[in-house]
Amino acid sequence: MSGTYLLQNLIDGISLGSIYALVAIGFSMTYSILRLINFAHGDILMIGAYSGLFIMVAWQLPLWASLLGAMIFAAFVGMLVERIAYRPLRGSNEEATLITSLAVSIFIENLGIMVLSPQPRGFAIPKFLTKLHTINEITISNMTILIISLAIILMLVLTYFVICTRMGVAMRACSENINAARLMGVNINKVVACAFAVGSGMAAVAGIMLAGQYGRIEPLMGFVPGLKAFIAAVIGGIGSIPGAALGGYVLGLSEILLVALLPAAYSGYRDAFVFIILILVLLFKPAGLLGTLEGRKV
Amino acid sequence: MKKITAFLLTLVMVFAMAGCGEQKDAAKDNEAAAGETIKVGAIFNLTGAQASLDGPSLNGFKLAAKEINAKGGVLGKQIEVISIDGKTDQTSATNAALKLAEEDKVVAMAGFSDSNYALAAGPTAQEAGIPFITTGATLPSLPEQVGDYFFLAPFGDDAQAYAAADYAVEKLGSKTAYILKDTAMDFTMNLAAYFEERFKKYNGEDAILLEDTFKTNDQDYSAQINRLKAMKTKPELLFISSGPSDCGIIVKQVREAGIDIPIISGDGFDTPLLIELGGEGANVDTYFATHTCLTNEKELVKNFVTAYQEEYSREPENGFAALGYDTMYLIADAIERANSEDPTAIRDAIAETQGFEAVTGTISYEPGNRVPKKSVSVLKVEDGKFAFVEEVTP
Amino acid sequence: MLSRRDKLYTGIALIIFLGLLGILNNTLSGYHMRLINLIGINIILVVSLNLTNGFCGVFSLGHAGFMAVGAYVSAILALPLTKKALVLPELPTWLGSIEVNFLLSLIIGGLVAAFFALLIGYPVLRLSGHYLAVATLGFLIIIQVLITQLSHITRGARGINGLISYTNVWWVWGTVIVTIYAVWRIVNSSYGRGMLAIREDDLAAESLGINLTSHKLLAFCVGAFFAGVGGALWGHLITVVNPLSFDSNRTFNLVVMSVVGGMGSITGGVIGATLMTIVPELLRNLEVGITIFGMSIPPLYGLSQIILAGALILVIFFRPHGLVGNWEFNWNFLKKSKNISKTTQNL
Amino acid sequence: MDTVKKNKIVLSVEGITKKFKGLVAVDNYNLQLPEGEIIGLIGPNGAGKTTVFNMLTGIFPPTEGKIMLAGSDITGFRPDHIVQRGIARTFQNIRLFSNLSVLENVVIAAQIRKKYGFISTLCSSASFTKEENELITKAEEYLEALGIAEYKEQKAKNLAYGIQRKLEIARALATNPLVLLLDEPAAGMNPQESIDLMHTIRKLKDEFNLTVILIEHDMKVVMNLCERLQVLSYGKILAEGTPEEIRNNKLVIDAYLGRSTASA
Repeated sequence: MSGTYLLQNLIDGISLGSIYALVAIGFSMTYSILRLINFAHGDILMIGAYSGLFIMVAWQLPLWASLLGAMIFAAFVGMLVERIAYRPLRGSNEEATLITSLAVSIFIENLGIMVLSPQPRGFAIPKFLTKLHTINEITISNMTILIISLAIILMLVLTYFVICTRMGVAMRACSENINAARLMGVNINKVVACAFAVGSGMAAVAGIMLAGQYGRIEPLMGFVPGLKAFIAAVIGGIGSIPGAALGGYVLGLSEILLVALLPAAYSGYRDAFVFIILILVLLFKPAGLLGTLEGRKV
Repeated sequence: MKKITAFLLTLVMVFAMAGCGEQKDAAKDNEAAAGETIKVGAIFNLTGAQASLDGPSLNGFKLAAKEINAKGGVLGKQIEVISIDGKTDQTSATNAALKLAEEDKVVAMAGFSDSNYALAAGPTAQEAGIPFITTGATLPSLPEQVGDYFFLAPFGDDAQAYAAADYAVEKLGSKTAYILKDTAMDFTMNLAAYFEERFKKYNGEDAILLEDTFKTNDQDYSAQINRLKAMKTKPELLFISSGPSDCGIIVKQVREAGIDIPIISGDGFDTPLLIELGGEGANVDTYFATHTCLTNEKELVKNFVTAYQEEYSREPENGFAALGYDTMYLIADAIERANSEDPTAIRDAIAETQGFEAVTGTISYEPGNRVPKKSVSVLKVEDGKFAFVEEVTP
Repeated sequence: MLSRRDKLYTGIALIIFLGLLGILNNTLSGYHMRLINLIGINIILVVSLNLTNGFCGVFSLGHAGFMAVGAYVSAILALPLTKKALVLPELPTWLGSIEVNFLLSLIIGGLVAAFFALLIGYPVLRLSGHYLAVATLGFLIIIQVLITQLSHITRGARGINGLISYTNVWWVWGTVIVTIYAVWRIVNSSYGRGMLAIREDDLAAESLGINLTSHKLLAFCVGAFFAGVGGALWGHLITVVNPLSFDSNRTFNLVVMSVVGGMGSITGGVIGATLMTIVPELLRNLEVGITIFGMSIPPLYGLSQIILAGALILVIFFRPHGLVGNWEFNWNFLKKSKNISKTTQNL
Repeated sequence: MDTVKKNKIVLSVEGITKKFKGLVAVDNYNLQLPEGEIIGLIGPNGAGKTTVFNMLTGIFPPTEGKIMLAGSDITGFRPDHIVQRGIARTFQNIRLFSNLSVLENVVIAAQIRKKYGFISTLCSSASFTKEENELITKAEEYLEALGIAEYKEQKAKNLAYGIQRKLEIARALATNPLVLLLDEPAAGMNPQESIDLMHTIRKLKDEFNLTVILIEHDMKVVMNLCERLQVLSYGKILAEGTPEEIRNNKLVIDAYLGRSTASA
């Protein structure tokens, strides 16, 4: 096994991991505040990808504008979903919110099939992004570079937002203890709406990156990344934003590296190995890599 | 608590009554209407993961029914297509087949592009004694597994895989091959196995240098491609056994990694997505064996494409649309020849079909074989379009 | 414990119910009987899921995985030898040369599923909440991968078809009665109370001498056993099993049924399974095109799922703990006096 | 003191220490507890009293030290094993099974000694029915003993605070313990309720032949009930002795008692 082979796979794994990380972060944000497993998060990603395509094709706008537009639209949809489906259940039991999010997911997916047709569509990205660079037999496209760097930039922006802005502080307060935050005068509705907006916006970016990388979108495209985001968030320590990012990279890298390092006959076992790793991580760190175990309070 | 019980009981009763009432009325209607139309059942997965294949099939199927009705129908009666969504779920598929057989009293059924669902619904039709023609499932052993009421409209996987192997060896001169196959699909596994068998027959046991796998919708194939790039002896041919949803992405990623070896595959590649997603990559030496070439100059094909465009304001999405279209005509032809609405008579008529000219080739069932002997078209991608290369009968 | 009177009522109700089934079996169409059988299978699956998820509070998403194990084991065992040689030629000889009767294959299927539950449960059940949910979902995916890959035993993605349709109304509803009885016995015993205590407060439960691991494992394994049996019945109803038959959607479906009915109650499981089997089938009737005043509306496929999702959200809004919550069916409504029976009965 | 000496030691704790990530919560705690004694554990908030209970009941295994119950070493045992050996407890913040009935709460504790197996559960065998009935009778006895039998059909979460406290004690008693640990049983009670509780505990001690460790802030309760007191401060034992000795201990007054006696 040559060094270049390994390096190539590392780059590919980081690229895939960046997308998972973006989805997982949004997933984890809403979880940390509401303890809500939002299965509809992946479908927001789908909506983001479709709106991005629409902006590029119908209005002939460049990629950056479509990214921005998709973020705004997805943020709006995210807030709408929260307002309609999740807010009335605030403070309710976990199972109820879980089922509601499943229902929202079924709703969006089938609405997508009805309105957008189940046919996959091509998602063409500007030519300069498909350009390949080859260094030492390692190929890397501009798209991959864009994905990796955009993920890093968004994470830095998010970190700034969470640490330095009033809303960010309020968000952290809510995730520590939502009732205490409420008593301290934090407007919970605003914070939750904001978390949904930010999370959905990031999912939209991930959606466009995913569509751009693989060139295809379809109404059910959100299901798998949504599930992966859930897993990534859990690996990292559900509710922890840096954890979600880390979990995304771990998941992306292990998916690629497992196939790369195992003999070809075992490629089909990839998902099984990924989950075995996941279960092992949880057994040794029951609260995920960066999660804090909510100790048994006596 | 009493209130809840009462509420629930009422709810259950209302539902039960609604259900019974509705179905009884429907049953009555059926009997009254039995003389007026000939009912044909269509079970396609219109939602869920299979929707992109089955949707166009149903469109083609309905289009054909419309055309037949416009020309006066069969046996002087109009054809009524009763379509039920299989929801990409085996339970729903069998429920639908039972409903069509028992509630709607259809004389024949058609549907599905994947053998998993055909295998679930087929036995139900078999038991009810109603002929079932699968529009798109290509597993050659299906009729044998289900029974004598089950037919394939397309050729079997063996035919297309052999055609691909023949073409690769004879025309492309390939001596060694690499196989990438989707392990999550019955179809891709079979296709790869038949290709391997034929290719080894020509070039010896060691002709397949590497076999790698993926799963439907993996989306990222870089690990497999990196392994392919790292191979010491480069293969002369890539056989990629994938379904329509993955083929474009795979071709794109393979070509982007700088691999220019010829790619060949089966009808899974017969989708505009191959060109749309494969982009420039698909233009490089990409071949596949399939049912028909929609850019073919044949009268039948041209008429179908125009009619489809008129009806649905878009090009046929893929070859499955043509297969759906052909299946309806095949059923209508059988009813006409049977001169009866009796499912068994129709079954016998289907089995006797000889030289039936269809968009996807000429359909004949040899005695005892319910997989048609059909010609296979080999296509190539050229300037962003499918170009006809040759037609073979393996 | 049931009082004499309650036993009498239950017995009478059972006889009436079985008689009714017999009559329906002879009068209803195959399609309607199919629905009745599916309701029964879903009741088996959901009631057993409620034991784990609802009574013990171990929120598992692996139920479809146990279904898969049971369905495959029973399918391979009960397949007639002649067919086995044809369909599964690569089976190890000892497996390829036995054919067991259906009942035995159901039981073995359930037991193997329970054994898998033991294997996965022992390490995983120390997790809690969403971590456990993901780990059990992982188990489901691992099972799916194994079934896909071990093609010499399972035929991989091709699945095993041509199963004999053994499953009929008596097998299904017989198993329903056994399942409900077993779960009801467990719930009303020290084991069940231990599970309830763990659900309410695991630390307090442990401090009162309840062995968390063994109770959780018991709930998990019994749940898996019936999931395996339910899966085997399902397989022999549809007559074909493949890896895609048991995906995460199926697990989610079962969880939805369980939550809609009420997780912490057998009654809830029965109601949830019944409603969520019938309603989607009824909604199908909406998916036909209609012609009004010459305007034809094409059939909108996916509409039934959308309506169902909307209805689901409404149910959860108004009854977050499901339609019946933790309430159990009992015969008290037949009693005139208001005082509640002496002991703590749940049924 | 003489009466105490006569009885044999039921619980012996030797130098248990608990560290959380370097922080020492309890440092070298010792206790020799003779049968039938009520000992009080007092100290300011955060002194480590509840941590001592958690170590004794196995919720946190001690970092160092040894716990002997009735002559056998139970250090590091799991909570459920320790209860079976005979240490039961109540919690500072009540931890009832709130959606279950009062009777069920106590039956769950009483079933620690049940013998029937899984098969007889499924068959509803005679031994099963007999034992279940015994369990219920036993649980009802404990409810009677605490005078809360009238609530047995109610859900635990619907009870008044004081009754919830009593239910928790009944539940702990139902495990038939040698040693009972009570964590602030009088917290949140009014003076009259506290006095009632005092009488109840004394009565239970005699009736069930109990040995009790009591954490309590209410000095009236502690001084009246306990034969001996331990004062904990910053995880260490500051003083130990009879209530009289503690009341006059300079160190204790400075660290802790001064304020509360003054205010009491």
